[in-house]
Order: sequence, then C-alpha cells, then structure tokens
Amino acid sequence: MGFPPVSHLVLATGCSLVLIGFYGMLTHRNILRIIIGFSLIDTGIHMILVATGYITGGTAPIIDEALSLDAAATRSVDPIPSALVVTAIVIGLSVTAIMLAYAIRLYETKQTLSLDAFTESKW
Amino acid sequence: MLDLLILLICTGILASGVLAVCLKDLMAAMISAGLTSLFAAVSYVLLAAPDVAMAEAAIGSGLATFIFLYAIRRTSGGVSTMETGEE
Amino acid sequence: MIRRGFIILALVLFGLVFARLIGAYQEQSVLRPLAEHYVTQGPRELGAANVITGILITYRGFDTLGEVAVLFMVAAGLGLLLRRDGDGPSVSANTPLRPASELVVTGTEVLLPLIFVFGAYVIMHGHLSAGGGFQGGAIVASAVLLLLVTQPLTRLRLDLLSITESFAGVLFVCIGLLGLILAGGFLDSRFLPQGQLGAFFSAGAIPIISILLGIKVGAELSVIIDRFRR
Amino acid sequence: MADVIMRVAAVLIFSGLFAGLIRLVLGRTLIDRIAAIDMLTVMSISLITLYAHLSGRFTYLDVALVYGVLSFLGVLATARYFENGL
Repeated sequence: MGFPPVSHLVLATGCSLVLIGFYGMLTHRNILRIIIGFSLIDTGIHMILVATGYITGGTAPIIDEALSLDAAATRSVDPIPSALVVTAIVIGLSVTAIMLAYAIRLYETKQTLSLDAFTESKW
Repeated sequence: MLDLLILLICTGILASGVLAVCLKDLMAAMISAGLTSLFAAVSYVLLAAPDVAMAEAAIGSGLATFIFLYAIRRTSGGVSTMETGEE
Repeated sequence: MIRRGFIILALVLFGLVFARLIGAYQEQSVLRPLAEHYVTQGPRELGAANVITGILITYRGFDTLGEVAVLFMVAAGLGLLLRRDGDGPSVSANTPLRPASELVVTGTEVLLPLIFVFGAYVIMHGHLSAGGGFQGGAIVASAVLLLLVTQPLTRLRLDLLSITESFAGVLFVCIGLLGLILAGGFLDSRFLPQGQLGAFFSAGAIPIISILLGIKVGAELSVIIDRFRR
Repeated sequence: MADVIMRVAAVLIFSGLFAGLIRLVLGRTLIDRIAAIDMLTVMSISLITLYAHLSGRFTYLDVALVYGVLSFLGVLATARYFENGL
C-alpha cells in the first residue's frame, strides 16, 4: 500500500482546513464571512486533535461484547483527545453564538456588515 | 478499505471548505461550512471516536448552522450595500 | 495588491509550519501511559463501560463544571446583547411569518416525541455506549429547534427553562460535594454502588450526573436558540 | 456471499458520494446544492452503517441515528427559510 497512515491524511486535511479558514478570514470584508472562516478553523483544529489520538488499527474505547476489558489496553484509541474535543466543540458553539450576536448588534446600529463601515472603532 | 474511505471523506471536507470560502452567495457559503462539519464527523467515526462524532454532528453541524441561519435572517441576508468581493 | 502579498506570505509561512509538524509526526502504535491507565483502570475503578464519559464526568469533572458555567454565561450574555428594544428597527418584523404546511406540522408532531426519546436515550445510556450529557442535550435542543421551525409562533417559557437549568446546576454541585464527603474527591462518583460492568444501573453516580448535565445543556442551548429568533 | 454484498454496497456508496460532491461543486442554484447536501447526508449515514458492520462495533450506529435526525431538520429549516417562515 502506497498510502500514508490514516492519521497523517486527517492531520493534513485539518491543517489545510485551518489554512482555508485563515485565508477566508483575511480576504473577506463581511463580518458573517469572517465568522464562517473562524468556524472552519475551529473544525480543522478539532480534526488535528482527534487525529493525534489515533492508534494504528484502533477501535473506540467502549467496553462491550466486541471489546473485552483485557483487550482494551492494546486495541482502543487514546480517549483523552476525544474527551477534550467534546468540550472544545461546545465551547466553539458558544464563541460562535457570541460573535453572531455582536454581528447582529453591529448591523442594527449601522445597517451594514462590511468592515469598511466601522472605521471609528479601528485602532 | 479504511484508507479509501478516509481519502474520499477528506476530499469532501476540502471541497466543501473551499466552497465555504469562495462562494458568492452567503447562504450557500454557510451551508457549505455546515457540510464541512458533517464530513468531519464522519471522519471522526472512521478514527474511532464516536462520542466526538455525535457532538460534532449535533452541535457543530446542526445547531451552529441554524444559529447562522437565524443571524442571516436578522441581518436580512446578503445586504445590497455590502462588498462581498475581495478588496 | 500589497495586502494580497502579505496574505499569501502569512499563508505560506503557516503552511511551512504545518508541513513540518505533519512530517515529524509519527502515528502511535501504543497508548501513552496516562491513556493506558485511563483505559485499563477506568472501567474497573468507575464501572463505566464508556471510558470517554468516565473521563468527562469523573476524572475531568471540574473541567465539565467550568464548561457548563461558560454555557450559562453565554446564555445570559446573549440575553443582554440581543434584548428586544422598545423601538428596535427590526428589519424583518414587518413581513408576517408564513405558517408551515399541514404535512410539515403533522410530520413534526409524529417525529418530535421520537427525537426527545432518542435524546433521553443518549443521555441516560452515556456510560454504556457513545453519548452522554452534552450530545444528548444537543439532540434535545435540536428537537426544540424543530418545534420552533415548524411553529414559529411558539413562545418558549424562558423563565421555566432558567429555573430548570439553575436547579440542575445546583444539584450538579451538590453531587460533587457529596463525592467530596463520601468518596475520594470533588465530583467523585463512587459513593453509590458500582454494579455490574455493562448493566444499566451501574457506574455509581455517573448516570445521575449525566442526566443533570443533559438537562442543563439542553435547557441552555434551547435558550441560546430562542434568543436568536426575532 | 455477504462479502460480495459488502463490496457492492461500498462501490454504490462511493459513487453516490462522488456524484453528490460533483453536484455540490458545480451546482447552478442554491436549491441544487441543498438537494446535494441532503443526498450527501444520506450517503454518510450509509457509510457509517457500512463501517460499523466492517469494524464490528455496533455502537457506531448511534451516530447514524443523529445524522438521520439532522438530515430531516436541515432540509426543513432551509426550506422554511426560503418560504419566509423562519
């Protein structure tokens, strides 16, 4: 098999997604589009974190008929990045919600979402 | 087999990510960003992390997209006076 | 034009950093020592078949408490940010909402209880299969969202939701203090009998904490969604 | 026999995902893209189910159920947005 390992593929995709989101944040002038770029970066970082927890040929760390307690040490993947990412996803939603609320407030004051209209708050 | 599945899903993630940045229509860009999260959730299942996949599918792809939908509604969609292009 | 050059430069630099990171990364073939301890000792100590839920609720329970506090602050802050002003211009308020068609309303009435049941299943089965408080709470909030989408004139009882989530939060901290008194430390779930690994009534206090977490997260996410409506 | 069925299912899911991606990238109107996204969600459900069978872990099926909920909700919400009902 000429394929790179599975976690390298996901790692590379996550890094590319971070770059894509960064590009979107830098080039666009619309606040909602900047928030979209931010959420893309969020997803990319989650992918990187999950990929670092993968063990070659691993399966989910849930003990049931398919995975006995003794086999878990050798066959299951790393549970710590998974637990961290579950919390990170919820925090990502909170941050997105706050940013969107600020975007709505800005729209109500200026009737536009372009960054060029908000010159007085630049520093 | 797992390699091929991951490769296809990664292609989908990259394609929808590029679409989310490049599309002119704000609504389509937002839906593409939601699709990115959806494919990312599939890749988490393939990486054996079903808890994360469930959270990402329900929160990152579901609720975040709908909050975006409401926000676009309240800012009346694509505003005509707004420059969406680059510079 | 010079701006575009800077953007490309920044992207290329970040790309180089990422490429070096990926090139130096080796896929692991054995678990790290801490992870091995969690995977081998976690089910024996806690009785939770799902190691991730065990980590989230007991080993890293304090993080979860802080995260729930962040969600609570976000819900409160959104109430402040998006409050409806008396004479708010509210661009879209002048166009009346179109009611959903009968097919959609009937389909929602059939589907809504099923989604709630599925959310309850995910919350209460969190220590046995994939899921837990956060995921189940998000599913319950999706069901609330479905209700709001098909019947946009529904008014959520925000005061009731606030009281519910406050009670859940207080009970969460109380159970944490019980763990401090009766077992090893704050949010230690071992003060209830551990039970058989894989049975529904097992894993000490983890299912109870999970249910409280699910109620709290579901109520908070519902409040967050409701704030975004016009 | 079961192996053959699995292979056929994998090929069908692959081609379905591929066709959906093509429609998503080329899609002329927004409605085309939304239909493509709905199809891609269904294809993801079948992909997860196939992988749950291949790896022998049936706890993965819960994730497919979440996708099933989302598939209905997503299309309904976007459709209501377009008919000015959100």
